[in-house]
Amino acid sequence: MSGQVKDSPAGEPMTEAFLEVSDLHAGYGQARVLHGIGFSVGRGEICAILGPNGAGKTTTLRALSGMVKGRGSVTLDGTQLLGRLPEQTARLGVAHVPEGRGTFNDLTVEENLRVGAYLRHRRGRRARSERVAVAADLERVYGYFPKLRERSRQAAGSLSGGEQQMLAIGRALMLRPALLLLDEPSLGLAPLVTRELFRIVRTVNEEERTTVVVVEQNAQLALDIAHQAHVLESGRLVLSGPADQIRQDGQVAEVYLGISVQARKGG
Amino acid sequence: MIRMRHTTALRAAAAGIAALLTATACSSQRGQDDSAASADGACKGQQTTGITDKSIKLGGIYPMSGPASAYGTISNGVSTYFKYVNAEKGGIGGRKVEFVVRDDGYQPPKAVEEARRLVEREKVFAVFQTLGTPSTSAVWDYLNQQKVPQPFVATGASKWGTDTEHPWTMGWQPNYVAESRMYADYLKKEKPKAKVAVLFQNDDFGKDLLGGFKQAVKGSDITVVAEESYEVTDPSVSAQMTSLARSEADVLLNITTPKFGSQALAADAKNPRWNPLHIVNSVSASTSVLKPVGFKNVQGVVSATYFKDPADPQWADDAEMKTYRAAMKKYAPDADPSIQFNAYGWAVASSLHKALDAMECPTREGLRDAVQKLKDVKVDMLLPGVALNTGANDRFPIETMQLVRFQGERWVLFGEPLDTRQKFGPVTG
Amino acid sequence: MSTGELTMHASRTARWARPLAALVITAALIATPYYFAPFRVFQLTMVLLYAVVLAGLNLLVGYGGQISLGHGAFFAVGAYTAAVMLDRFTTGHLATLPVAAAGCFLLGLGFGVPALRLRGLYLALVTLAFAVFLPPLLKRFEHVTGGSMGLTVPKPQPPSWTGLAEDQWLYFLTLTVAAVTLLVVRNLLRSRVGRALLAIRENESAAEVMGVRLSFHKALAFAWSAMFAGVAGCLYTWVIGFVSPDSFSLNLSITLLAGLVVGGLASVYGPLLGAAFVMYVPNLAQDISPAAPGVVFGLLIIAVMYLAPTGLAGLAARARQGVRRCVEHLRHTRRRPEPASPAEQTGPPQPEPQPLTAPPTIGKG
Amino acid sequence: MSEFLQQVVEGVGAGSIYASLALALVLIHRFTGIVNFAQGELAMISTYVAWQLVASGMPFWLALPVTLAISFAGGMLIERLLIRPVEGAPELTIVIVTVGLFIFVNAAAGLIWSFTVKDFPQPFPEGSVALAGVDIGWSTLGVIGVVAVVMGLLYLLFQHTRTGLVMRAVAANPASARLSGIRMGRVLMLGWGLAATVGALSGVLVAPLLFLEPNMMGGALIYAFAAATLGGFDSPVGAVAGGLVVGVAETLAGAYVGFVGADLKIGVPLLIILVVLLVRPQGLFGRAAVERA
Repeated sequence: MSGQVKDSPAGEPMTEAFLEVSDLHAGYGQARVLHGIGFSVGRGEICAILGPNGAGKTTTLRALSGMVKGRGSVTLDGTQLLGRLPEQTARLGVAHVPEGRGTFNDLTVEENLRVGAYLRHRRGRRARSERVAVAADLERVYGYFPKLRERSRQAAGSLSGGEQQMLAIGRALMLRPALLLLDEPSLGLAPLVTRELFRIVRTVNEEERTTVVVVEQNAQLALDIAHQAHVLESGRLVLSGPADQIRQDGQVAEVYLGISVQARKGG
Repeated sequence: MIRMRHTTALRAAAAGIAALLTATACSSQRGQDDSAASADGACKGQQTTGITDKSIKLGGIYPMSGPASAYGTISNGVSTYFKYVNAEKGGIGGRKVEFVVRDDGYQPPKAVEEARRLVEREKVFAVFQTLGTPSTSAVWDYLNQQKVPQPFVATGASKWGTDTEHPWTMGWQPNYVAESRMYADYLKKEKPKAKVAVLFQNDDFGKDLLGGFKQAVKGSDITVVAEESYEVTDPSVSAQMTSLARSEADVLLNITTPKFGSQALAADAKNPRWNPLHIVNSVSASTSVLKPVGFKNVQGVVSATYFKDPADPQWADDAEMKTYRAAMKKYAPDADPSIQFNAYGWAVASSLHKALDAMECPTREGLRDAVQKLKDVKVDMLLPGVALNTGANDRFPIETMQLVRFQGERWVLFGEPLDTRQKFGPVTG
Repeated sequence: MSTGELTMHASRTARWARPLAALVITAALIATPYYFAPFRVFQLTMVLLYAVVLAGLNLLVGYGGQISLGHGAFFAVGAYTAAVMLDRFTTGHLATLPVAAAGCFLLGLGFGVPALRLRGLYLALVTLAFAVFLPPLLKRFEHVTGGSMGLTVPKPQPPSWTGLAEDQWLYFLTLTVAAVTLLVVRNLLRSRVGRALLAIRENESAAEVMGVRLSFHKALAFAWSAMFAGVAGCLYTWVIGFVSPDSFSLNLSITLLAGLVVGGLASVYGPLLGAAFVMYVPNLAQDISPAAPGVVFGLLIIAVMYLAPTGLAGLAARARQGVRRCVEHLRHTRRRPEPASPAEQTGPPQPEPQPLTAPPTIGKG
Repeated sequence: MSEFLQQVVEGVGAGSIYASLALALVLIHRFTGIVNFAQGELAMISTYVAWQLVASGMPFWLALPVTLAISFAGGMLIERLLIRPVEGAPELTIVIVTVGLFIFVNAAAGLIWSFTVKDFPQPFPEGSVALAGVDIGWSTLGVIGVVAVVMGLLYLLFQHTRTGLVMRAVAANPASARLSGIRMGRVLMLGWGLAATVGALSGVLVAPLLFLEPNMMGGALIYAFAAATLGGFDSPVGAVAGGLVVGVAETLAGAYVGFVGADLKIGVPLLIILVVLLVRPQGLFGRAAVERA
């Protein structure tokens, strides 16, 4: 497996390709960041995108959610995502938790979560049932993140970094997303908090069969929860495969992911 | 990148060459020399730029844009007068008038540019009206150097009359000092022990009028007990009015421009504890300033005037006013004839008509001399009893005004027209 | 000679192109006052004068990313410094320039200190406050400033040996100052100050980490910027010969900022284009609508921003890029295609994606 | 003492005028991050619309809601037609578009309605009430009352409606709002519409005090800038508080501090702003959030 870039189903059992990315190019203005990457994610899988700083990980997520324009093809359950704005991809069930949390700091915790459920507002006959469903989801999110319930009336800006990240994920979950995009959830958080976060992401994934694409610098953590992983370098995929395999390939880990084998053993 | 820079440089060079060629092609543009057209005969050697037997070209600079655009409509009154004269009187002395209006946005540098344009490119006979003290101050050196007449500037600063180094420039409207003398004279008779509170606009106009008033009441028992200024950029003068009310003065001298005039009149009316005799200066004495305040709130307000207010019903049957209204309707259908500035424009244009008629030589020098030798020239838009007078030692054409008091729905003239020069002596710088 | 050929030969002719261009431009600038009517010369003088203040403003706004709505006030301080010196102390004209420059530099430094704590909008509004406050202040000190009547001062007269008329002499004086200004600005930008400014604009915290003495350079940028406004103000007094408080209202500051943005921020030509816009477009507006030039002028500002969101200079650059692409295209079709130059690679994405070579395998590194 | 109180009342009256316009400024800044230089002129033109309606025979209390509706639509239209096309451009570009709009609207109003002061109907009774030796004009009370009501309505809108929640979300974090499926365009249009409506109300309220002519709001706008800056430019409560502080401070300083006088009184609020900003760079009520460059 080592060294094989995944263009085609590479043998491992994949239920079905839910998210299909092929030949994706993207960039900012004149600067091109992604030079044609392709991968696919099965329904209900967690996919980690790893790589050094500036490799194009964040750009990949932004292209998926429409925050930057991309060329090529990105389909979600057969629907083309490229050429749509963020507010449109959200309607298709894509929930993107951007880098640096992306909470609404002036709003209370509960208001943040309600904004997350913005698209589920209904008029007429279905209004009532949907309201009930949203209320249930609120409970569900509080269930995952009990700390948020404690602070439901506080302004999001007053939360700690870890709580804000929880809130950002919780807000994304309120959309009942088909695809959850997480950008560097560990950024600036204490290791313990990060571990807790990733555990919850895994739980959500298992309980709700939400497909997750997570971008991480901390490769080790991401590989712990991911089913599949892809390594990006300078806008190109250099490595793809099941998370376990990538993690076990010591050389790969060292060269591309900065995971010191010693450290891993020690930790 | 490097290549691009060279390209730019080369292209700029090409553009430079093109500019040079263009410049050479029309090198006569520079010529100041060919402007010195001159007359023969008795008027030999005098400038005839902009004037022929059949035509005369005049240029005016007004704020058509910017903060003082309210005054821009004066040009409508002037243009209408000239159109009327051209169409119905065969022009001025057989010469059709061409009147070029330029906008300076009330900015002195723009006024300089436009004055140069009028003189050098339009080759006007005279710059008939620059508006406002700053713009006029900025251009008068240039116009006097070029020996271009600048008659009847639209500002009442006294410096146009007191100055001796600018023979080509001449004021028209009563200077602010003369107006303040009217009020001083009135108070000396009516309230010899008056305590006066003054609200004034903090610019040349307000300062001139206030200074003139203080000068004129010197030696009498009239005292200025409070003065408050405002900037034209202030939203409102109500705080100043509250301060003035504290003085408990028995006279309020309201030296403002229209909007602030309305505000001050309204503030006075609203205050039940303070009821001074309210004197409003002529700039704000239009009926259109008083009407928004409510006529019942401005009864007994005193002012002084020198030309007929078109919004005032007492002139409805006046022959000149009828002519004016008909001409405005015909030649400036979009302009509102009841705005006093239009009538002002009409009055000053007909004054220029008289001056042009009085020229001994149809030359710039002729006009310069004519406006300095006006003797009892009657202008129909001016009040009866007001006439233009200038002479060797008198460079203020209008110094006679008459008091008016607001009664019912109109201004009522009272007293006799007062020649402030006779009463107080010449205004000095 | 078509533009296309010009471009293609450019690299070959490069060695002598720049000096030649400089020579021709200098010649054209020097020849101008001999060919054009005095009133045209006056207009050009005013364009150069506004270009000086806009170049200073560009330093602050364009390169430093700080907004000032108070440059009309610095301009006024420069103008009044010159006017008061000429009127009260009858110094020569030349003496007024360094005093106005130094005075405004110090004043700008004084403003730069509070500016250290303020960013964007708040700095803009504090400078706006200065612009609003200055005219009444000038009126207050009547014995020095002439109050609301203003001051009329003599203009510099051409020495008789030059044989020049007054307008030509003023033009050359302004041209000299403007040329020096543009050179100084260019050198400033190339110096540590310029690099620091760029760093500040791009990312303050990163600049701080990089060891740029942020506060110092910010204050300094403000001072330089104010100085050029003061220099332009001094020229204004020379050229117009009259100053009055209400000529330097808030509108002037807003016009200057608008002129710079319309001309193009952080661009070498931006101030010149902006100055030309401020000078000539109101004339265009009143030719179109004599009764209400403001209607047209307002629409023209909106239209320029609509067509050229990064200013006229940006529009020129875009046009140049368009021409270049067109030329490249011609070159490609005429000759054999050549490998893409780096310049092309940074260009906008081509409509069709280029076929990618197979992704490199892991063994590559 | 009563004289002093009278001046305070005068200041509060002026302050409520500034506050009402500052409120409109803040509404736009919150959602778009720009300062709308044309805010005062838009309020002025709305006032002319009201004047025109009343002049053509409509009763004032009917003309008012019609004017507000027209202003709301007009504000949305301006966002869509003038601001949206330059949306991606640098913020200064958008600010300069509003400067162009300022010049255009001012000149257009002069062209259509001339510069003569218009006779605007007074919605509140004339005269004043005397309270502890202080005269308070009904019109001043009316302005204060309406500003208070507008504040209340805005509070209800923002805190207790879904639309308000969405608008606050956009103001707090536009990128995340879009990722939650919120259409920015609509919210921005709504923001401009609201600001235009509040501005129109401000214009109609102050027209009887300032007198309606095309330059009516020019001076008030500068004070409104001061008020909004003092309040932090993002906070409606701050805008109103800032307006009152500015109004009272300038009035008292102009009246009682000898060397300040009426001519330099505008310096007083400016000085307060400078001091406040040096202590709290984000204004009294502003968020300490990082400013977009």
